[in-house]
Amino acid sequence: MTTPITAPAVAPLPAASRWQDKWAYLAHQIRRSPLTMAGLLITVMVLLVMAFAPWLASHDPNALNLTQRLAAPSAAHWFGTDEVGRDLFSRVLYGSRQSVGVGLFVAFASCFAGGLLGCLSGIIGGRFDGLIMRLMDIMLSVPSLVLIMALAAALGPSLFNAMLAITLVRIPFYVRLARGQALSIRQMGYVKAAETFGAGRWHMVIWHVARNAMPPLLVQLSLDIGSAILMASALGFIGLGAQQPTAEWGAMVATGRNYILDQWWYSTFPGVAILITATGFNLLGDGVRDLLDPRQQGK
Amino acid sequence: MTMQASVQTPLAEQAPVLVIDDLRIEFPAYKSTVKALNGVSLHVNPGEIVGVIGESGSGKSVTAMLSLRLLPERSYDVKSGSLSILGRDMLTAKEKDLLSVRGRDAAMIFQEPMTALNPTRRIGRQMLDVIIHHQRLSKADAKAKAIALLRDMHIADPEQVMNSYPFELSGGMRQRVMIALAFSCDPQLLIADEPTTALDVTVQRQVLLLLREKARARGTAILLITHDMALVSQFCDRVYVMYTGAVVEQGVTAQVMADPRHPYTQGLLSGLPEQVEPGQDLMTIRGQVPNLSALPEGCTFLDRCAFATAQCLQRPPMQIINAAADRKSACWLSAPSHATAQESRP
Amino acid sequence: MKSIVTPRTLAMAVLCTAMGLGAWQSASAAVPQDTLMIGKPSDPQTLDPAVTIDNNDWTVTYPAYQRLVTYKVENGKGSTEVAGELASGWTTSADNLTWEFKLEPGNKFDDGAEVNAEAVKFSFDRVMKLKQGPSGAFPDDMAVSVVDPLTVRFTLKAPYAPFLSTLAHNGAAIINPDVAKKAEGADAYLSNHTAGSGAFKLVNWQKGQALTMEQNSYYAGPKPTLKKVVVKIISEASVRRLQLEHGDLDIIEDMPEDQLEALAKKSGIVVGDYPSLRVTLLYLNTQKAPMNNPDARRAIVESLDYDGIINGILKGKAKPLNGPIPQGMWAYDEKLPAFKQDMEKAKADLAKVSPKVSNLTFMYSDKDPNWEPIGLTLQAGLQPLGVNLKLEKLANASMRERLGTGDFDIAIGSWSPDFADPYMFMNFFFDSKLKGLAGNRSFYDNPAVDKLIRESATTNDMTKRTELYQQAQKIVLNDSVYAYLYQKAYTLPMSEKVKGYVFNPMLEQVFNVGTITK
Amino acid sequence: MAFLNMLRKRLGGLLLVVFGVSLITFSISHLIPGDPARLIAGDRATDAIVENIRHQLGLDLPLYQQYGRYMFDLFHGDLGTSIRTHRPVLEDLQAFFPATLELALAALTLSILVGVPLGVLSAVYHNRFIDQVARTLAVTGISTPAFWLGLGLIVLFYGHLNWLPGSGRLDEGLDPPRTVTGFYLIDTLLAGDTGLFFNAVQHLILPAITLGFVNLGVVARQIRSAMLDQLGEDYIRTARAYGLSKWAVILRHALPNALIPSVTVLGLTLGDLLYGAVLTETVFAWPGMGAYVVKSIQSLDFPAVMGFAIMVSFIYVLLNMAIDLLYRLIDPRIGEVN
Repeated sequence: MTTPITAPAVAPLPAASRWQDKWAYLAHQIRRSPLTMAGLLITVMVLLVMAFAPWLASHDPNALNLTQRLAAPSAAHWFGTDEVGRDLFSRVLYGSRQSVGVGLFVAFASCFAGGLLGCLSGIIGGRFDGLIMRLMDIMLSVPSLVLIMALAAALGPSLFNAMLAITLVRIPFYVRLARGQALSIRQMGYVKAAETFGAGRWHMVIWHVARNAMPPLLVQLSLDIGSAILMASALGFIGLGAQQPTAEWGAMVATGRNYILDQWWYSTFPGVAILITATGFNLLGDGVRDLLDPRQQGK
Repeated sequence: MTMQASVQTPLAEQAPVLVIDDLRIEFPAYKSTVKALNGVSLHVNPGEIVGVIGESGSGKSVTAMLSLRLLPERSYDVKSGSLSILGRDMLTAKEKDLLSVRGRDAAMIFQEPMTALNPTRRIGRQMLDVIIHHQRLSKADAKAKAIALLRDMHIADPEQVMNSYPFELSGGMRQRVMIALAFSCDPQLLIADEPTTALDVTVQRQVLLLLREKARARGTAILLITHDMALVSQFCDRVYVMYTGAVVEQGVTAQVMADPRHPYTQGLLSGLPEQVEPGQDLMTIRGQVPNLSALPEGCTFLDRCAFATAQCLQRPPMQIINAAADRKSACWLSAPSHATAQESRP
Repeated sequence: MKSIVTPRTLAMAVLCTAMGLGAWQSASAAVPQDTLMIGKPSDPQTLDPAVTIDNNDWTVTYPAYQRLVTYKVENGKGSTEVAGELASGWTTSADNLTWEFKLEPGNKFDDGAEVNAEAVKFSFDRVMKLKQGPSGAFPDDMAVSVVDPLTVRFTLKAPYAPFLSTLAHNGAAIINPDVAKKAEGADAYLSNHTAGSGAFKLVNWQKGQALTMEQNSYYAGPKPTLKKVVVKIISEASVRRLQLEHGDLDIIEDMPEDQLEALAKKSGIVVGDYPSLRVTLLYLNTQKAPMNNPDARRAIVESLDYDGIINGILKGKAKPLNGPIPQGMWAYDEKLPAFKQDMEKAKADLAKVSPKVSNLTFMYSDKDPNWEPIGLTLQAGLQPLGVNLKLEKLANASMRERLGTGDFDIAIGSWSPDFADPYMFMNFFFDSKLKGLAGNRSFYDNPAVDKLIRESATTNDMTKRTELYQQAQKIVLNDSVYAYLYQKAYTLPMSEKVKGYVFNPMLEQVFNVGTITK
Repeated sequence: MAFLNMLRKRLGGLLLVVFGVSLITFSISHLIPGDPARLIAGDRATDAIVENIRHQLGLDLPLYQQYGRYMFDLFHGDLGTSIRTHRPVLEDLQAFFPATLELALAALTLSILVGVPLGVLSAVYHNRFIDQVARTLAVTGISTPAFWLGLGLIVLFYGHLNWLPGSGRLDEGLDPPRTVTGFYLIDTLLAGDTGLFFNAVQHLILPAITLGFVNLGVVARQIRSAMLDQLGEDYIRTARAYGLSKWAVILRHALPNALIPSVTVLGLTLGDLLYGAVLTETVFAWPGMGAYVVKSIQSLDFPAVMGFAIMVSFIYVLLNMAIDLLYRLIDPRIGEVN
C-alpha cells in the first residue's frame, strides 16, 4: 500500500498504553458516532429494565382479571390488557428478561463453544479438523429454522430448549471464524513455540490462540445478539419458546395477532419492544465492529 | 497546448504552472490536530523537473495530493496559504471545475501501479475513459490515440496491452501504461508521487528515463515526489527538501547537492555515495521525526541536529542564500554570516 | 457519460409502478354472484373419505359424495334424524343383524356412471380394508354383499344400535369404483380428487391456496344455484376477517370469539350462532397419582371458574354442561344441575388427599386459542388451594401422543360427535376398552359402567337405552372422571348475501352448497 | 482443469451433505416423541387400526432398516410419502417450492434495488447525516420481526387503505395460469394474460416487502462495507486524479468492484430468504414450503420434514456452486490465465 491519503497516521492512537487512556479513546470513538451512542443508550436502558422489572412494573404480570379482558390502554393499564386481563405494560417489562436473556445467552454460549471448537480444530488439524469442518458444513446447510423447530419439538417446548437449539445452530459460524484465526496464528509460529512446551501444556496453546482470535469473535458476537433476540421471538411466535404464564415478547405478538384488528395494542407493544431492543443491540454491534475491525479504521 | 515551450528556457521567465504559497493545513484527530503542512511554498515552472524530497511524514505526499485536491474533502482544514495550477486557485475551486484540471492540465502518476489501476477493468477501457472524458474524440479515434500513446511508451504490442487486465502485466509495464495515461491529454504539469519506488532497480531507471524523455519532448513540467536523494540528483532541475510539513531547503539540484546548507539536507546527503544506484534507502540521520500534532516551538529539527544553538529555540524562517537562483534554507546557520556549517561538518 | 441507469431512476420507476398498480386494484371486480367463497385456516390433508377423520377435509368431501342416508332438514334446521339419500328405503331383520338397502335408481357419479350396489360394496369394503380412522365408526366384522344391482345387504355379527346414524358419516361416502382403474391407483387418486355423485365435484386444488369445486353435471338432485364453490386457505384469522369485510370471501371459519362481536357490527355481515354438540372438557388422568384419587379430581371440578370461562373468555357464546351428554342429544338429563365453582368444597376435598397435592401439570396445544386462557384460569383458581399448576403447551401432534400414552395429569380437549348417538359421549368416553386416544382419555376403568354402556349400545329400544345411559352418568359424575367446561355454540360469520345455510351439529365445517344461494 | 476440480469437489461435498443431513433429520425425527401412525389413525382409532397403519408405513421395522429403505428410495428420486397429506413428498415440494422461490427472488430483487443504493450512499457519505439515516434504516430492517411487520402491512395496506391484497397469490375466484415454471409472474405472461400478471404482482408486493425489508439491512450493510473498502483503494484516487466525476468514479469504478465480493454474501442471503420465508408465508397465506414444513413438523410428518431438509440443503449447496461460478465469471482475476 502507498502512504495513506488521509492524515499521516502518526498520532491518532494515544502513545500511552495505560488502560485509562484506552478507555478514554474508546469513549471518544463512541461519542463521535451518534448511532453507536444511541445503540449504547438503548442497550443500557433495556438492561436496566431487565434488572429492575419488578420495581418498574405497575402490576403483577401474571395476575388474571377476566373482567378486564382486552382493555384499551388507559391510566390504569398503560399498554392495555391481554385476553385474560393481565397488564401488558408489566408483561412487556418482564418479557425483556426472557427475550434479551435468551439473546445474550445464545450469543455468548455459541461464541464460547464455537470459538473453542474452532480453535481446537485449527490447532489439532488433520482428521479431527476435517471431521469438525464437515460436520459444520452439514449443520450450515440444514435450514436453521427447521433444525431449531425440530430440536425444540424433540426436547419439548421450553425457553431453555429453545436457547439450546438456537445456540447449536449459531455454533458453526464461530467455529469457522475461530478456525480461520487459529490457522493464521499457527502460521505465525508462536503456537509452534508453545507446542514445544509439550503435550501437557495444551491449555497454554489454546489460550494463546483464543486470545488472538478474540477480536473477530467479539465482532461477530456483538452483531449476533440482536439476531438471537429476533430468533428467540420467532420461536416464541410459533409457540416453541417460553411457556405460559411467563411473559415473552414473541409469544405475546403471536397471541396478540388474533386481536390485531380490534385490540391493536396487544401485539403492537411487544412488537415495538422487540424492534427497539434488537435495533439497540444491532447499532451497538455495528459500533463495536467499527471499533474492532481494523479494515474499518482510518477511513 | 503550449508545445513550443523551450526546454532550455532559463528558470522563472514564464508564469509557473504550479504555485504553492505559505500553505498550512491540519488534520483533526483524537484530542489533537495533526499539523501536516506548516507553511509550504514552492513553484514549478513550465517544462521544469522539480524534486520534492523528504522522509515519510514530511508532508511531501500530502502536498502532491493536495495539488489536485485529492485528499478526502472535510478531512482537513486549510489554515492559510494558496495553491494554484495554471493560475487557477485549486483550494477554492468548485469540484466541478476541478474535473477539467485533473488529467488534462495536470496529471498524476502513483507509486504502486498495481493498485493504482482498476483491477477489474481492461487497460483499454481505463485509457478510453480518460481520453474521451477530456477530449471530444470518437471511440475509434480515442482508441487509435491510446494505441499511439502506448507505442510511444516503447510498448511493443499495444493492442494486446489494451486488452489486458492490470494483473496480467508486469510492474514496469503497468507504470508505462500509467505514464501513457498521464500524457494522454498533454498536461502542462505531471505530478509523480514516488513513481518508481515499487519497481525493480533496473526497471526504475528505464521508467524514469522514459518519463524524462517524454516530458522534455512535450514540454511538460514534472513535480517528482521522492525520498530518494540519488534519484533527485540524477533527474531533477531543482529540488525542495521538506521536513515536518515545511520546505527547509531549496535550490538548483546541483547547488544543493554540492553545497547543502541545512543540517537535514546534509544528513540526507551524508550517506549518499558517489554513483549510487537509485532506490537504496540512505537515511542515516539519528533520532525520529517529531510528532506532528505536538511540534516544538523552535526549529523542528532541533532534537536531531548536531549544530543546535540557543537561537534554534526560535523557529528559523527561510534564509535567502542566492536570490537569483531562488536558493534558500531554513536554518539559522545557513545565513551568509554562518556559511561555515558545511566546513564544520563532522 | 450518463448512459447507465442510476439507482435513483430505478427507484422512481419502481415507486411509480407500485402506485399505478395500487390505482388499478380498486377497479378489480368483486366475487361473481354464482360463486361461493369460503375461507378456512388450513388446507385439507386428504380428500379420501376412507382416510380422513378431520372435519376440515369434509368441507370438500361431504358435498362431493353422497351416502345411503343423510341427516334430515326440518324447518331449515339440521336434524340428528336420518333419511334416505341414495337409498330409497331399508329393512332390518328382527335380530338387528341384517340390513338391506334399496337404492334409488338414476343417481350418477360425476363421470356419468351409475351408482349401484357394486359401488356401495366397493366403498365399504375399501374403508374396512384400509382400516384407517373412519373404519372405527363401523363394526369390525361388518360384511357387505350385493343382492341385486340396486339392493345391498349389510351383515353384522352383533347388534350395533348407532348403525343407521353411522351411515350418514363422511366415511360412509359412496365412491365411484372406476377409481381403481386410475393410473396412480385408487388411494393416491382419491387423496387428491373427488369421485362421487354429490352436487359438486373438485376441479382444481392449488395446494395451500384454494380448492375449486364446480357443479356435477350428472347430479340427479335439484340443480344448485351456485355454479362454483371456492375454498380459500388463509391461515391468519385477522386476514380472513378483513377479506370477509371487503367482500372477497362469503363465509369464514374458525374466528376467535373476541373478533365476532366487532364483526357482527359490520354492515353486510351476519354472524350465525348455532347450538352445537361440541363439548370442551378436561381429561383427569384417573390412573396417575394424584389424580387417581377421586377427591383430587373433585377438587379440580369444583375449583373451576365456569362462569368466568363462559362469560369472560367465550363472551357468553357457550352453555354450561351438567354431565357427559350435551343438550340437544337424546338421553340428555335435564334434571342434573350445571357445574359451579365452589372453592370451599374444593378446599375440603383437596384436604382429604394424602399426600398433599402441590404440583400438577396442565397439557394443551395451540389448536384452540381458548385453551390457554382456560389453563391460566385453572392455574389462578388452584393457586389459593396451594396447588402450583404448570402449563405445558405442545404441538397438537405431540399432545395427542401423550394423551394416548396417559403421560399427563390434566389435559384439555374438545369433542364433537361423528354420528347422532349418545354412544359418542358415553361409550367412547368411559368404556375401559377404549382407553387413551380412542376416547376414554381419563383412562377410566369401572366394570359397572362398562356393563351399562355396552348393554345400551346393543339395545334398540331408545327408552331403555336412555335409562341405562343415565344410570351410568350418575356413577361417572360422582367419580369426577372429567371436568365438563362448556358446550360451545358454532359460530359462522358470513356475508348477508348468503342464504339457506343449514347447520347440522354432526357436520361442523360442512356447507350445504347444493342448496345455499347467494 | 481448475474448474473441473472445483466441480468434482463440490459434487463430492453435495453427496456428503445430503447423507449427513438425512442422517441428522432422520435421527431427530425419531427422537421426537410421537407416533405418526397414531396421528394418521385419528382420535378414535383402536390399537388394531394404529398397528395396521404402522405396518403399512414400515414404522414397525428396526430403525436402521427404515433408514436404509429411505436412502435407497432417495437415490431413486423418491422422498417417500407424506404422512399428513398422503401424497408423495416430492410432489408436495414441487407444488410448494415455486411459490417460495418466487417470493424469495422478489424479496431479493427488492432488497437489492433498495439496499445497494442505500449502501452506496452510506459509504459515499461515510459518517455524515445520510450515512446515519441509511444505517438506521438498515439496522431497523435487520431488527424488525418479519411476522410483526407483515401483520402491520396487511392491516394498513389491505385493511385500511385497501390498496393491495392481503393474502394468497391471486385474487379470490381467479384461476391460476397453466403451470409451466410455477412462477406466476412468468406463467401469466406466457399465457399472455396481463390482467392476471398484474394481479399476481399486486399479491407479491406486500410479502416481498416484508421478507425483503429484513434482507435490505443485510444488503445495505454489505455494500457499505465493500464500498468503503473500494473507495479507499488507490485506483479510485487515480480515477479522480484523471478528472472523472465523483459519481462516475463511484458507479463505474467502485461499485462494480464492491459488487464482486458482495455476490457471495447476496447469493447466500437467497438461502436465508428461502428459510426465512416460513413466517412471512404464514402471515400472508402464501402457499409455499414454509407453511408446509411448519405444519409437517407440528404433525410429526417425518418424511415431509426430511424431504424438505434434504431438498433445501441440496439447494444450498447448489447455490454455493452457482455463486462460485458466477464469481469466476465476473472477477477477471480468478481464472485459468495463470
